[in-house]
Amino acid sequence: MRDYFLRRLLLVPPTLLGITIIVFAITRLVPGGPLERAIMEAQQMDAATGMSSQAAGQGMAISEAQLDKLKAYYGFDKPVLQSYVEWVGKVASGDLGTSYRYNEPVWDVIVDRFPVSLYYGLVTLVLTYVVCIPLGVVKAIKHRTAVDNATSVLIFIGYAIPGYALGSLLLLYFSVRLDWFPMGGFVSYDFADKDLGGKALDLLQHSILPLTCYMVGAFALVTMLLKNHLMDNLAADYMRTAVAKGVSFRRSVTRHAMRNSLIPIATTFGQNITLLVSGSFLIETIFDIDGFGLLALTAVLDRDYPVVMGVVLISSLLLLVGNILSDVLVALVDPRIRFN
Amino acid sequence: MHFPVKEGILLRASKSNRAVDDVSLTIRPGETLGLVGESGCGKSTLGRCISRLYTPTGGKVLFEGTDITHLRGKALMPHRRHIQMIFQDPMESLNARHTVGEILEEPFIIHKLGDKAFRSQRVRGLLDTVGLPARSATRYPFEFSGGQRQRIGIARAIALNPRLIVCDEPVSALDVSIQSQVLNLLNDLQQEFKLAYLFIAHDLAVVKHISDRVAIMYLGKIVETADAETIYRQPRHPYTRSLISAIPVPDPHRKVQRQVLEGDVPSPIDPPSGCAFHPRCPEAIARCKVEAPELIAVDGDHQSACHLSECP
Amino acid sequence: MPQLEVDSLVTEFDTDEGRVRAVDGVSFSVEAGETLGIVGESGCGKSVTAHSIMRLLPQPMGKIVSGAVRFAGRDLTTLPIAEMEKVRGNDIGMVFQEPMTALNPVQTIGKQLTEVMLLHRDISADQAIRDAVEILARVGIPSPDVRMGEYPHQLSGGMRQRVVIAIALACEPALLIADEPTTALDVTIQAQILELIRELQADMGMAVILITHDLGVIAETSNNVVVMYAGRVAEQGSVYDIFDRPAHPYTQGLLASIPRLETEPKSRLSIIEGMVPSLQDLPSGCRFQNRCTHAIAACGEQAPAIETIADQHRVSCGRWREL
Amino acid sequence: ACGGDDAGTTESAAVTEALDNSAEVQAYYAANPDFFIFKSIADLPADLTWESGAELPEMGSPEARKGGTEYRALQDFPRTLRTIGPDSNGGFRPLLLDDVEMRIGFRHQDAFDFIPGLASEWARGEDGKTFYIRLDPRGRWSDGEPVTTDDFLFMFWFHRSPYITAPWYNNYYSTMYTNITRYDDLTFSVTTAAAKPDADSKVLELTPKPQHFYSEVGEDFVDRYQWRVAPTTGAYTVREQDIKKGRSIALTRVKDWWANDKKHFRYRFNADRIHFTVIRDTEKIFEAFRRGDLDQSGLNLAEYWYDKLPDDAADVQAGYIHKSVFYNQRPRPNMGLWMNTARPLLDNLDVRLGIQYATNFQLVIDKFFRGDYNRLQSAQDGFGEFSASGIRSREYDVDKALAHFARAGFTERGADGILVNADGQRLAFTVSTGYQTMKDVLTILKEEAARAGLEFRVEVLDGTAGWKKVQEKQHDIHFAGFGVFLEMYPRFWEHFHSDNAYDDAFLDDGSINPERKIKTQTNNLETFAVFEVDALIERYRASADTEEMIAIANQIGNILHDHASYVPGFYQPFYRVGSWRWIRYPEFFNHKHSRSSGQLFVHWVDEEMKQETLDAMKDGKTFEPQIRYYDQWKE
Amino acid sequence: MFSFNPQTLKKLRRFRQIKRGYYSFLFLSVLLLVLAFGELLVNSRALLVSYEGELFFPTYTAFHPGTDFGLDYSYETNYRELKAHFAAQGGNNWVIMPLVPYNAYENNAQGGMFKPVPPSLDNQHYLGTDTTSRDILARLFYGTRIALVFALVFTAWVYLIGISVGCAMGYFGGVFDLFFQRVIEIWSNIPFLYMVIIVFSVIPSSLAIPSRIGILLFIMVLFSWTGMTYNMRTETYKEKSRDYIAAARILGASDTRIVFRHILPNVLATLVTFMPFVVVSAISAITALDFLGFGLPPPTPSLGELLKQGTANLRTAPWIVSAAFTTLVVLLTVVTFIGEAVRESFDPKKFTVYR
Ligand SMILES: Nc1ncnc2c1ncn2[C@@H]1O[C@H](COP(=O)(O)OP(=O)(O)OP(=O)(O)O)[C@@H](O)[C@H]1O
Ligand SMILES: Nc1ncnc2c1ncn2[C@@H]1O[C@H](COP(=O)(O)OP(=O)(O)OP(=O)(O)O)[C@@H](O)[C@H]1O
Ligand SMILES: [Mg+2]
Ligand SMILES: [Mg+2]
Repeated sequence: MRDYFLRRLLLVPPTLLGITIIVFAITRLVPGGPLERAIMEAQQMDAATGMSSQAAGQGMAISEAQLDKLKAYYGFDKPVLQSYVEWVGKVASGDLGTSYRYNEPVWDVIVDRFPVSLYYGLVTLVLTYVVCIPLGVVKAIKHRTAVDNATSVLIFIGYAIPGYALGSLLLLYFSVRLDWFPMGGFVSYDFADKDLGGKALDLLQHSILPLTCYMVGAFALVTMLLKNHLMDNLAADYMRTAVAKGVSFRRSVTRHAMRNSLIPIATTFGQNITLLVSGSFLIETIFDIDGFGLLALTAVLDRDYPVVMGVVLISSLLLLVGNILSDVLVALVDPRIRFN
Repeated sequence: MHFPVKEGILLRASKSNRAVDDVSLTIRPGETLGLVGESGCGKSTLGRCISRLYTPTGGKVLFEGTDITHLRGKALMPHRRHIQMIFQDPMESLNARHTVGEILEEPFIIHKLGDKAFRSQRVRGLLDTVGLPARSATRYPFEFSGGQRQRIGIARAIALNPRLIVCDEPVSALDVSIQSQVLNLLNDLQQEFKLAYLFIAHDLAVVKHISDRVAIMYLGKIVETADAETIYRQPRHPYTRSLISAIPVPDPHRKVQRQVLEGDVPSPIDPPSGCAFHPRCPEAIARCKVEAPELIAVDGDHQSACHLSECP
Repeated sequence: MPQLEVDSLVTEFDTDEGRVRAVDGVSFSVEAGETLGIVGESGCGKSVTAHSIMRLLPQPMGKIVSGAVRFAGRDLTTLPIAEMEKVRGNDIGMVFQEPMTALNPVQTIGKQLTEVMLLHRDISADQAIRDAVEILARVGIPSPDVRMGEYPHQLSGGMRQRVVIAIALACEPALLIADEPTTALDVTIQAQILELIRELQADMGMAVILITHDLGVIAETSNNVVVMYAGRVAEQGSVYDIFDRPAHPYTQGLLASIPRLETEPKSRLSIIEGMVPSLQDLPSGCRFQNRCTHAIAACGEQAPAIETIADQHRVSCGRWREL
Repeated sequence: ACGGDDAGTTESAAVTEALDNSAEVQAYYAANPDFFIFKSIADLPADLTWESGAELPEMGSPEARKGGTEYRALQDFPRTLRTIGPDSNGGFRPLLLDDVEMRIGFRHQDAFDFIPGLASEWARGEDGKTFYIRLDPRGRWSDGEPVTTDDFLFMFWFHRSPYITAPWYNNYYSTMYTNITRYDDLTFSVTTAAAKPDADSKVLELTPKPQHFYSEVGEDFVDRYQWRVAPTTGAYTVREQDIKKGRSIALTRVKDWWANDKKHFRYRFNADRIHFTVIRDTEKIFEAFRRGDLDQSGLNLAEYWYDKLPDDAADVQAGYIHKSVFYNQRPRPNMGLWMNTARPLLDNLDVRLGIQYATNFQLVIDKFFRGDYNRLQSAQDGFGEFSASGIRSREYDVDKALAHFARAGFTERGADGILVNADGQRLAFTVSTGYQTMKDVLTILKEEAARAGLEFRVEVLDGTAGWKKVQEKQHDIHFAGFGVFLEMYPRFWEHFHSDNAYDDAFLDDGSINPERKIKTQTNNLETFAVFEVDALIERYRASADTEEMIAIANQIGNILHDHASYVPGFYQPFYRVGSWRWIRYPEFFNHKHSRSSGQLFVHWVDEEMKQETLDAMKDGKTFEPQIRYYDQWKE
Repeated sequence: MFSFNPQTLKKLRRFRQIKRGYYSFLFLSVLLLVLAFGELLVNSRALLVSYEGELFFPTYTAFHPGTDFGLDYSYETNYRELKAHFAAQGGNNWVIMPLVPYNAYENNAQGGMFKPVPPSLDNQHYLGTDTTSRDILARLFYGTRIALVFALVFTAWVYLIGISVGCAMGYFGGVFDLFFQRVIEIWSNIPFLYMVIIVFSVIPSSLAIPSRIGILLFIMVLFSWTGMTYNMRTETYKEKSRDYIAAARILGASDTRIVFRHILPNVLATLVTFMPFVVVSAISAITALDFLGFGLPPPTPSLGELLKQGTANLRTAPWIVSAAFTTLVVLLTVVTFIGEAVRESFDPKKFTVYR
């Protein structure tokens, strides 16, 4: 078992290398990098504002040598492989490079976004489990009753609704029409000036709609997972043994069936841990929440490749570690598991 | 046949599961060799080595004088026809998505025998042989009872007129009243087609009933072989004796004095030193712990692997 | 008074294909200290009978439709559930068919064993552990204190079955129901388990219902035998009645079809033709008629009543007198 | 010898790796004696006519009140607080530099003439390309250091330095100017490369760089100065504590700003603080404005002006929110379709003419922009006389388009109505753009073009990819506009000279070089190469004579029109804002050349009125609605 | 092949009993049928034109220039105007228009402006128009059609690749399996949407829209086939060790025969249960991409694009977001219900408790 986890851990670096090399290669092969962006910004009109700022020499062609200098600045002067190796070298020494867009170390940029995504991730995770586990139990015990059917319809509709689409509708009705909630953002602009209670209220007001969106989809998965497994376990032979011992039904469910049914939940727990920090960029876009997901999306759109690479590296790392963590968890709750 | 046990960070095969270890036996044409032993002792593995589902780690499988141990692909095809197998769980061994007709036709298709008409005629013939109605051909396996399914399995096994059939516990999954039907069928077929059987079972009574000779297996090794009668009358190996005594006799008047074996079968991954049976053996002596006994002839065809049986 | 008396028990299941009567009018009784063997082909309703006694039918499909199960004077079928919980595990212990799945895979042996003790006996947790170790030792588990902390998957099949037996016996019940306790096990292990049950029965003086389809096991262990066929009792009587003077064609066929060590090798075994009818479409009249070599037209008309041949020996065959 | 030496040393002491480039700078001056010329005040030509622009009218209103905080939004947090080098060209830079920092002089936004900024007066030398400047002695950096000639000398070193990683600047400051001559601390002259009519703007619009602050400029300039706020000569600066990365930033009025009482400046830069919150999404900015979180919001797009904040919106009717339209006149961004004439079919004049007639920009203007916008007539609109050739862009006309296409061999319509020629070739072109927002425009054009049997395959790329595409000349037809700013005359060389289309486009005799190769990374998006035009452009570039230039510009304009490779699009002749009542504009505010309402900082925040308005909103009290049209500059 | 298999029939029966899924399935089937012949229902081309005694059926034919009907233009006839024109003429000529007389592309300016107009029966924009005055119903209709076709083709490809690779991994095992496990782990960790967005910009625009959609499809498949392999691999692995495979092998069946005749049919049955969920994820993904502006090339009608428009015009044109959202959710819900019912009928959960 220890060997198994060691092996899994040893496999993380090569996998990460594989992922990053592919992403790196794609970022290099695709047209329109940061260099082009810089040139464009100097020359093309900005359609949104209808203006461009005034820069000396704008519109003049620049020489090859000068272009090379820019290339060097953006690190595009070397062959893909060489720059990849350099990148890996830097990463190995803990340096993710500097964001083109924020002109800050990528690490700082990413760390800045963590609290936001972490907040949503944690709250979603906790709420999901708090709601889904009891719901799953009720559904399993009341299989094929009105309660079960009604909640099934609801959670499957929830599953079917893309979070961001729901987000836009919620915004329409609750923010625009009814003005109950703010239009988005993590907190108000004047958050810093509020007292603690005000801050909490403000945060709550801002989070209700996004949280709803985060959760609609998650509900179905966890609830149905629990329900199905609980049903399997309720029908299992050992439940009959328990009842034959004189254990009451309620006790047999809570003491015997539940623990077995939580195993598959533990299996998915690792992935949820990744969700903790990665967030959904679509929901973050809709609600203008400056989290990890939005960071990643804007980095892609901005061709901020150091950040893209950083995000990919960190989220893959989290995912891989999350998966291993899942395995550990499963091994903890399920004594039968002996990975080999 | 050794199955490697992979362990450690790099998954090196550090140990091996000696599922079948240094076994030699012969099956003569038209004879039934019964193979008995406890669960996990390697009976199926041995059967599968013979039918070339597994390639043995060492040793040879000679079929009619040809070494088929390492034949592959085309070279193996002619022999495939002659060695067939019947499995324990008839449902498992039939493809649930094929009709019985398709299942029985498959051997002919694979070996490119005959045209469509010939094949469907043969299918009907086979069904008839195993005592199933012809209309079964269009049905699916799960529409049959256990005994009938086993007949389908048997029909498939005899389709190509094999000379040896490995029967891996063909009746264990069947009810008593059905079991006898299948046993009778197997016996009839043997007469009719001059088949040789390797008959694997853990029910000694059944084995004795159907076999000419019996081999007793314990932890990957043959511990005793003899013809069926002898082995019951004069078991030489203590394991055989306890096996025989453990069989419940359906006769309330005969309250046997049972010799109950202690403990479980050890794992074939680390078998006990010396004679593998010594930890459970009621008669074990010091030598058994250190030295593994050879399978030696004790009386003509009767062979036993026990230090105590060497000098009776 | 018999320890347990089952009277015209009828149990039904709701299935996708409709209602199925799995047990149809089964009656028998067991005396304290005695062993009752129930034999029959797979699916004939042996387990359902056992589960009905314990009211362990899967809900909501299974239901006891009529009949009574009298245990120590009380009818278990109508007992309030809270009362029933006190009977289960305490007065009646049960050993299940599949040792591999009967134990909770994520609880230690010790926990599962002490649970039943703590439920029914007014003892401390420590005491329960001590008692549990003791009973594990008694069912023949080596180093029981170590095993207490282990999980079911760490045990071999035989060991697990012993644990299940230990659980069933933990409160020294008056009745032990053992549902094919050895079917899944090897011959040598099977012998061990049967021996164990026999010893414990002798020690504790309890009544035992032993369900099996192995006539050998019945012959060796039982005082009385019930032969079931397709949900009904075909024949019942003392073990000698059944083996020496089988009256029902099914019992006769069964006894004749098993290969014995004495039978001539490779001889033809007598067989029961055909197969057990499915519960969904039972023939009217005698349920065995389609396989019975002695069946006559009358067999198809009316289900034979159970008749007493002698003393304990009863049979449900319209023609037993002629045969 | 530099004014800021002391400050420089103290500053650098604070940084771990102190750097002092003064030696390097001095060496550079010494190594380029032709450029950096040191003379004494006695050498100043005596017969100069000094101008001061003081007679030009005041900007802003005497009613303006100083004080208050204005709330604005930024779409993107500035990537750097440098005003030069990579990523410095963002939306925040005007607030640090272009609109705030003082230059030597400024173009008056109504008259085209200059008003003094850092200078008190200036004079044009008789060569027409040298300008003599006397600095205003009051001029101070925000850290209290005086502004001196040395800051200008340093400015040239700085902009020509490779450290700043800004090739355009390197280029510009190396080629546009031939020398700077120091006469004394407050007097110097700068000479431009050519005596062009607008040479004055080349010199007067220069801004100095504080040497005492940039004394650490070196290899690591980009990183070292990333988040340092340079001292400014302007009214606003950014305080360290107001930088909340990614979230907000604020401008604060410089205490005792040296130009507080200077004419043209005294009524401007009124708010004490301007607070910027980062709101990424345009929609959200508008919503924040509607809630009162932001004081103003641009309403340039028709849907905002008419639908999202219509005149009959409650807040407008109650007079809480004012709507204003300001018309202006200035060079127009040349939004339009640029056809790549190097592409098959597009090299055919008739095809191009057909496309001209098949492109219904008027419909877009009328129906999509609700008639607010104007049609561009050429790629060089808004340059006054330079754009006065009288050419008109071609109106949508299916018949004319069909006629031209027919002449190009496209006579049959296929099953889907698109024309095909005898070879079965479809009349289809990709129309790409890097503007996501212009997708609708292109789809309308596509539908309209289909009537004339022309297929536009719309390709909306993201900005960078779109730009890359045209820079590599991979496009058929690209929809884009080049950034323009207030300057005197249009440029032709970048877009229309064959140097930017091909390597060696023509042989010496003017015939096409058969081996020419398309040149990438230039702004000649049409791959336009006409031998005669090359000559005209060269003359235009060399000319010092305004009249001659006008003549040539119009001549080129006509040729371009006939060449028909650019379909002029539309321009917005105004800017529109919605503002809360407490944001006040001067009564007659509107300046001809201004490009946004905030550019000149003439508005002010009336805190009292804000309180009054907020109270009124609570009480349901209303005011006179205000929808103002400042249309004195409407064309 | 297994349509006659009684087991399958049983599953189908069970499926029919799950009302929610069954009705969703019927609904989707009808929808697909309607969508397939959508041109007859939602189209700017007339169903039938009678002109000078001659009948025209323009729906599926090549376009009719205005001149065909005596109008003075050579481009596609505007049949709505033609109808009004004929009515005004009062002759024997007439036009029958489809239910929704608009196509998904035309900008039908209302009140002279390209702007969103609320739903109205009068102008037959039953769901209103979008920001460029295109009929929302038409765009939703064809957007749904494209999304569904896209999703189905996507699913087919994902299955094809996932099944081939997964099956090969499970069947051959060993080094092959190990290698592909690595590849898949790496590949599946590559952030799908980001990569699609990045790679998206490579699609050459000179291609016709269908080819561009094809390439988009290719990219999406490229980054999402891995999901299928896990199941396939374990299923194959499980199936491979079953006795019926051993039986086939003893008969001398070749690997190909075993895989195609035995393993695949058995494994596919279980894989069918994932199909609707793959469809759901495909529709979600393509809509999300459209929403971000990286999906189907404009002006292809698409749900995501409408949703984006809708969110940008929450205040002024709430009907856009409402219509797009409702359509999307109904579509996805229906497929989800089907998926759940399929899963349930293939693997019915026994509900048993012991009390
Ligand atoms: N494919 C395999 N890989 C690894 N080990 C195997 C494999 N097949 C069998 N074994 C091991 O080989 C040993 C012998 O197994 P085998 O199936 O031959 O026993 P058996 O005598 O047929 O038992 P049973 O009576 O339960 O069928 C067991 O320990 C088993 O775990
Ligand atoms: N939960 C259930 N739902 C429906 N039918 C059931 C259920 N449990 C048992 N049955 C039916 O009841 C009949 C009797 O089953 P039972 O388990 O008692 O047989 P058995 O005699 O114990 O057989 P075996 O020897 O195989 O254990 C069978 O035909 C079975 O189909
Ligand atoms: Mg076996
Ligand atoms: Mg049973």
